[in-house]
Amino acid sequence: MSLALYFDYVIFPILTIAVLLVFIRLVKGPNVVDRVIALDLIITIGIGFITVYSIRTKEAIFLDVAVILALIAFLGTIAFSFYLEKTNNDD
Amino acid sequence: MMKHFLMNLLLSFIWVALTGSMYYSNFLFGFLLGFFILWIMNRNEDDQRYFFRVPKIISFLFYFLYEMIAANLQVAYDVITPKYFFKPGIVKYPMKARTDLEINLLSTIISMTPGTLILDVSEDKTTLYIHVMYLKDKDQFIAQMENGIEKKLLELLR
Amino acid sequence: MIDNLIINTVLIHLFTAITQLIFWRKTVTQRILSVAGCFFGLVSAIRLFYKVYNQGILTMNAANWDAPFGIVFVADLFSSTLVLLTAIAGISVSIFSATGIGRARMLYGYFPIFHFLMMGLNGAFLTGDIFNLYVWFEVIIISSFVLMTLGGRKAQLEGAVKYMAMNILASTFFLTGIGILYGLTGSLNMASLALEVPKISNQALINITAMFFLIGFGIKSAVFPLYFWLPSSYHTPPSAVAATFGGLLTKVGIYALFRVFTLIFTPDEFMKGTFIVLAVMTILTGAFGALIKDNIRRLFSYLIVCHIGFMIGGLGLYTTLAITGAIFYLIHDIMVKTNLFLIAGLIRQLRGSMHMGKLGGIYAAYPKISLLIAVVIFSLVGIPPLSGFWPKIYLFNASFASQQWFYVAAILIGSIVTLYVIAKFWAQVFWKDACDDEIIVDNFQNLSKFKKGLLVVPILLMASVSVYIGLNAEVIIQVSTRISNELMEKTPYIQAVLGT
Amino acid sequence: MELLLVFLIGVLYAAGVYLILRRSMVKLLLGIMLFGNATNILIFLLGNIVKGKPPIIGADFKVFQDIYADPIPQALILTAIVISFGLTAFAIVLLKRVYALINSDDLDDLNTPEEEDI
Amino acid sequence: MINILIAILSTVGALAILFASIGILRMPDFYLRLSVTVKAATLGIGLFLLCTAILFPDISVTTKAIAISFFLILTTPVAAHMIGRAAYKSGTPKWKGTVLDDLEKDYKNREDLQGIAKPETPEDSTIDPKK
Amino acid sequence: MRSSILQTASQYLLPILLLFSVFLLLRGHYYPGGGFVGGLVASIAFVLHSFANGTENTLKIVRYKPLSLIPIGLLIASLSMFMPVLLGLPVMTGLWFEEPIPVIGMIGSALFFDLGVYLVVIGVVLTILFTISQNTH
Amino acid sequence: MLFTVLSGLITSGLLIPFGKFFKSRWSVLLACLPILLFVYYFSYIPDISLGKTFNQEINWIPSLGVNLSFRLDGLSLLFSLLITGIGSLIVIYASAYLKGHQFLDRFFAYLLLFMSAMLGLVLSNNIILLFIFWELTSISSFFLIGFNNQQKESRKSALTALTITGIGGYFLLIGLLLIVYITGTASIDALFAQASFIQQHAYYPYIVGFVCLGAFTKSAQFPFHFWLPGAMKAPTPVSAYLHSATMVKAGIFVLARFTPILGNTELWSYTLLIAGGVTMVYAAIHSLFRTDLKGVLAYSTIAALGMLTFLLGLGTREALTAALVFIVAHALYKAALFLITGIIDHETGTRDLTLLSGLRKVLLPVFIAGTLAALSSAGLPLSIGFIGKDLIYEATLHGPQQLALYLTIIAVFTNVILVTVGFYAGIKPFLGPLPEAFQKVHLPYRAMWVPPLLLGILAFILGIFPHLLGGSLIQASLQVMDISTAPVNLKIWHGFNTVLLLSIGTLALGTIIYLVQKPTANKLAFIEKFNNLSPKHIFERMGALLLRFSDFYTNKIHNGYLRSYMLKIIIFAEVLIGYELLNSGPISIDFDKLSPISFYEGFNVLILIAAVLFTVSTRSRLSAVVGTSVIGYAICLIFVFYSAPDLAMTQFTIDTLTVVLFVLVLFRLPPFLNFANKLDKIRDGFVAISFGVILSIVALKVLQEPFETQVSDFYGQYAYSLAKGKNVVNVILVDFRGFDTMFEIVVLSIAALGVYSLLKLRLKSSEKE
Ligand code: NA
Ligand code: NA
Repeated sequence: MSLALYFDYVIFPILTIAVLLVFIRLVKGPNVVDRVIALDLIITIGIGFITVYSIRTKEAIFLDVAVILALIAFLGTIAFSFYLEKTNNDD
Repeated sequence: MMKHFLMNLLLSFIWVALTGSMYYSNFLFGFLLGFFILWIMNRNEDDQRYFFRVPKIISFLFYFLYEMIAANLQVAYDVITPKYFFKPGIVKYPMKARTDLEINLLSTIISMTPGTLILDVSEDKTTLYIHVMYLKDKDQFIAQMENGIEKKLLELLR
Repeated sequence: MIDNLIINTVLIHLFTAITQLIFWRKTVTQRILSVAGCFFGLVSAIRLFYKVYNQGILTMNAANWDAPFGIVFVADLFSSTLVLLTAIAGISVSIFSATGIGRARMLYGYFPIFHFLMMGLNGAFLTGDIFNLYVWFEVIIISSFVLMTLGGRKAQLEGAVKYMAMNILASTFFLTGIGILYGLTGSLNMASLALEVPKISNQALINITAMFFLIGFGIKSAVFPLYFWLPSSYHTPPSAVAATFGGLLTKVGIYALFRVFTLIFTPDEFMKGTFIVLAVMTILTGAFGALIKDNIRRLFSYLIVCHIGFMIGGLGLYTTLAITGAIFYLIHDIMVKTNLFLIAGLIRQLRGSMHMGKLGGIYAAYPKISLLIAVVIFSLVGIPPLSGFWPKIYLFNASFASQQWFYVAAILIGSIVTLYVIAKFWAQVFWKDACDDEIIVDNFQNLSKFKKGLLVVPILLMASVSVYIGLNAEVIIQVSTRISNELMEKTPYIQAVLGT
Repeated sequence: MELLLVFLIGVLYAAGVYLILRRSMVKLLLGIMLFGNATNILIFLLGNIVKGKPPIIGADFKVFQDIYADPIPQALILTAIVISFGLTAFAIVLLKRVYALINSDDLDDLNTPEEEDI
Repeated sequence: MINILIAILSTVGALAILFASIGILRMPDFYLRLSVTVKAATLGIGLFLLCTAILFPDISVTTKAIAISFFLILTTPVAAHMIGRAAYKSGTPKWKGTVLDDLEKDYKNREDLQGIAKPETPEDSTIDPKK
Repeated sequence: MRSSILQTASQYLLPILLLFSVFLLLRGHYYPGGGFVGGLVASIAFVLHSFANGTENTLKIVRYKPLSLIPIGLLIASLSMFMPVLLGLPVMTGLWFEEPIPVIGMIGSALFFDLGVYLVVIGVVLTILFTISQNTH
Repeated sequence: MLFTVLSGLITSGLLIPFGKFFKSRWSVLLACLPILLFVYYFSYIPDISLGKTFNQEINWIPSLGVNLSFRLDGLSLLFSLLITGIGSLIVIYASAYLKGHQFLDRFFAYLLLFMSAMLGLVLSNNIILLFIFWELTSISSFFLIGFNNQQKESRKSALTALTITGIGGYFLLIGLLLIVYITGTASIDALFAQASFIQQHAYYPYIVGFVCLGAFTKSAQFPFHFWLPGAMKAPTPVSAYLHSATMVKAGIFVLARFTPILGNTELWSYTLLIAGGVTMVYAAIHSLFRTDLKGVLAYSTIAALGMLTFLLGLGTREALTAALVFIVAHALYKAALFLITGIIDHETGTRDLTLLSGLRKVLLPVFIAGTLAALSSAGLPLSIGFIGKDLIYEATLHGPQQLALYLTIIAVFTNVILVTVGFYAGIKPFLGPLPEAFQKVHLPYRAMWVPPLLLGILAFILGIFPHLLGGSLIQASLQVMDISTAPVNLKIWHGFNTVLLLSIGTLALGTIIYLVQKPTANKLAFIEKFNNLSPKHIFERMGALLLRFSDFYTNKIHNGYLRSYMLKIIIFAEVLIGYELLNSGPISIDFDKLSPISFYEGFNVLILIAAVLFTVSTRSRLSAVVGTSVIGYAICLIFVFYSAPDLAMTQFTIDTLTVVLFVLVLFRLPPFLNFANKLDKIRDGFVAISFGVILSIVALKVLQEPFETQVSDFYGQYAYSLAKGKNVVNVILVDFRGFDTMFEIVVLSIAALGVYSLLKLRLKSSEKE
């Protein structure tokens, strides 16, 4: 079994299942903070996805995207926290 | 100490330049080689801190890695088994770390370790509020932190 | 032939705007820069027009890449005429703004954005690349959003939200159309599209694409039933802004419709019919709206809609004669509509209101200004031999030839309603005594002579152009006819761009 | 894969339309954003889509050695994304102003009667 | 050889991520979810990056891999701390099995103190245009 | 909403992000990146800083009003667009120095153009976000 | 001729800067212009009498065939003389009548403008040019009628007049353009030759209809007559000029002009006969009941205009002769009567017939003038009116066999009443005792009472020496209108015959009615009860209805709700695109051309769709934002999968920034409210899904077409060698299509400026606009 096939049939499915689970949390909530961390985790898994994809296609260029994600993904979370601390009600 | 570090870096760069292959493995090899040469050369000098610290850092890293994997496994087990074993709580932890860098490194490390998470730092920067997943006993936890991670970290930094 | 002159008007406005940004909050400097920029823009536009008039289509390959690989700028007579008209309207608005716009707005970037808008207009007229046209459209709409909200009164915001929502929708349709066109032909250059599009095996797909452009540009040019943003918003911004909008913004939509539907798409019977139906409905809708509006800018807004129908109908007839008429109307309309909103601004300076019910007595107090305004509004009506009259003759003749009697009827109704509402406007605003109970705010009286001049001279300038268009219609007819021929016969355009 | 993207485009457009038909200005904005995304994917799809071959010439070459993804739609979408960011940012701030003014994001509350014209 | 190494590392990484996602779904309260997810996912990604570093013997790729891990380790705890604190302050409920909360009373004290000693003054909302 | 952890993090994230943004800017012609993304990353650096330390403090670091970056950026971009005209070439024609320069590679008008884009993007994003956050406090 | 037309225009233009001068008593100098013009045209009489015509043509707009082309023939000379002659008197009169008026200069500007327009109209040898002057008369009369613009009634009348004549004008234009369209020429000269071609053309009925509509509105034919009594709000000199001698005759002139082109067909004759007949009877009856002197004159004018139309419709040589003579006669006496009314109004302050009496004691010369005019109007032998009346009866009696009797009856009927109302206006105010109130009335300036006197005298001079008129002008005019060239011989005395009998009968009957029936307020009130049925009322009701409809339509369709606008736009798009889609043939999917679906790609799309649904359905704003972020990041992954790293980076950073923006802005917004009812949601959902489906199908179809890669191949080929870059996307952005980027950053900059100003700028209340 080549590495590519292994990735296609093992790694990617695991990652997709992971995303699915997180997405269920995102939909379920119940609070906005839950959704925010779910989003954060989805992005993190996305970084993993991109990394794996670049291994799978042997194109290192995609790692550049992952770098950006890793650097700035948390800004969204920070913004949400900022918002939530400002407004104590959880709309 | 800085002198030694820079010297070591210089040596590793020279090594890379000599061998002409820009790989990290090569650089790492150069660095270790340089470290060894420097250590040999400076065995008789007073300031030996550099040569102790490097192994300490490495050992700390391994310690951290070990903690992380162990805790991860514990959590993983808890996550996939139907029954919850954890006893969460928020602990007020009086830390020894004082400078911003120390506090930050400490909190990063605490947060990156499964089972613990920094929720807040008090405004006077003396206390951490840590969310702990497996809180058997507050004092025991505090003691474990003080003598474990924090101590090792501060040793490295000071 | 390669010529940087084409892009000069764009660059002049760009650099004017940038310089004004550097002189942020220096309102006097900005005013001077604005008028100077517009002046150079005008000079450059005149030079371009003459050159194109005498030498034919000019092109400039941006970044020195041959079409269709780079972005090409094309000045044919159509675009250079519009550039010229924009320059005239631009300098008028610029002079008017010097006193017509409050200082607070100038402090927050009125002038730079105005020049960006001018730049956008010129760019849109001159570009020969469909995606670049999209970019210009975005420059135009974003600057118009900003100008529209500048000041942030509630009515402005209301207008802006509607204006914005619908215009963004329009851009989306436009962009979707571009995407499809690219998917079908692999090209974005309009001349090369003109060659590629007829080669597509499934022409129905081309018709579908055309519909996206029709809707996108239709919204921009305020065609029924896509016009709603216009009467919702044009009465809200400062009059100098409304003048730019009223005179030029919808006309960019018209320009794009004419350009795209002559160069890239050739309307089939269904599309022509659609255009005619839209034209008729647009005229009627505008006319009905104009009949009932009391606020003069709302009234003018509906008149814009009404007269858009005239031009769209010209496109729907799709004969050289009809397009000549529509182009002539376009030329006339740009001058008059811009002026109308400047006049609205002047009226507000004179009387502090824009409600016909509250206005009055201007004729008694300011006879010369009133007569000047009369010239403009009767040009709008098309009282011969003023400018609005001649294009209608072409449109009538063309519809006779195509036997489009509904369109004839619509033009008739539109013209009659325009006549009626303008006469009513005159009677109410100029003849009637001002209401006693209403305290009249005459800001004009207290202005210095120079400032008064700044308000009146632009109106005079454009009124003179209107009168010139009317009295020397032959020249305009020559230009319109040539434009119309250029539009209907696309080979020279394609040759000029692709050099084949 | 194209079929899936085709379906996705449909969903995005439909959702965009549905949202812009709501009364809330926030939804309007979200709808506009979805519309923009839909258009971008449409453009992307209608170009030549190729997997895993970015239009970047290899380090050691002067021209492409292999097939590569169509760079034009990418450039167009990039431009479109940035432009719509500008528009969206402005629209969001407009929303803020509207909210400050009428204390709600209900578009119906924004309507100004004609009598309030100047 | 390298392939097998990569396969093992990536599998472990993927599983770590999977555990994180199961965790976020299954954990009974927000704080536990947060606590579980952050590190497991980071660990997983770290392992993936190790794979890339092994696969591409190029210095730039390795640098990137290191950079990504570094950035993640730098930012993730901060984000977790911020959202955790925000959640706490906005009253996100704790699991019923929570045994201890030192933060609660401290926050109460602080708020009381602020309420008396330092009334909250809104910052100047506009900048003087002349500046 | 001050957090010492975030504040400290932002202290060292700011230079890292800025460095990274310049990296993206310079390599854009050869690898993914360029003025846009570079500018966006740079502005995110400041935005992050402002989240941690307050907009006023970030403005002190920036020293200039972000608004003033816009005309500078526009000027650089438009001059690099306009330069060829002075040489009798069509607008925007690429001009290049003969020899490549280490690290950066070929230097040409395209790079200046990208630099303009970079500055404008920073100016724009910061103007927008800082104006909003000043307005929100 | 061009100069004569322009002279008035120029003078009126000069009045704007030099108005002050002419506001003074020097205003009378302005009369020099019409007098000179009168003399100028007078000098043409000998030549024209010989049957010559004079043409002048200056190119103006050759592309449209519209040239400054003038033609002086009998008809135009006749009208020119009337226009300039009466115009001279009016100017003199007005300079006294409006002495000291604040806006005298404007008045004269309009008046001269009007005069020039009339001159141009009658002299035009080009029907488009004719139309231009036609519209100019409408506009200048608008200003003249509304001259007393402080009065609401005055403004309303001006508006009504302009609306009605404007509507007519546009119809006339259509008629004229149709003529030009079918014949290819606008030259009246040329059209004479094409008469039979036009009359056989399928569009002929429309042409007649449109031209007549135009002429009828202008010359106040039933049912468009009502603007004319309203127009009496104008200063009396204006009424005298516009509504007696000139403007209303523009319609008659056009009918006369087109008689040789469109005339001599049943359609033409019946149209004119019926319109004219109804008008004259209707107006005559009405005139009898008016108590306002001007009202009386207005309705009698309408009746006279009806009569003229009627005669033109009759179309025989006799009828045309009668019409021409009657035009002159009517112009003379009606102008005089108006001027007299003006004097009475000016001196006594009232025009109420029931109040006025005995004025002969104070206004003797005026009384003389009035009597002369009234007698001419009555058709007393030796007056031109008598000759006119004779000719009318002759014409009706010799009309078509089966109609002659009826035509004569209505002609007699109308004439009888015209006699009566002529007496009302010219004599009645002067007879009887002088009431207390008018004791102090004194004779006005000479400039005011001389003109009517002159006109009255002229009526008799022409009556006594009819060949002055007949041999020259009428003859020449007829020559233009009629093919036959038999000499015209106007006589005072035709001998004892039926016509004489009718004339005398008319006079007698008219006198009897004058003596028996007095207009009173009661009678007026009685007739006004029928106002609900009057055309004016019907027009006003239609106007109101139109306004109500406009209001309903505009507010219905433009209802203020953005979502409703959006809905309309989307549905419109769906209809158009859907229609074309139906024409585009069946969908066929060529699966070979599609790339295979990987598991993770499909999954990514599914997540994306789920996120879309979540965003649409969530009730929390913040959650919706979270949802859109997921969408954005999933799209980012699509870009990664499909080789677009640059795009992915940009999409990601921008999405993150958008989230930050949203979050910063969403402070304290209340939760989404559920406004829409279920039905609306279902409708919107249906529309939305249809739109999605349509777009999907379009995309699918486009995908099936072969893809051209010429341009992207070029980019790939030369990105490095020519543009020195390896990231082709970036090379496109900064080089190949750098212009897009340049102006895209401008877009960004503008957005930033906009945000800045939107949040920082607060207007002071003084800067509302
Ligand atoms: Na790039
Ligand atoms: Na395709």
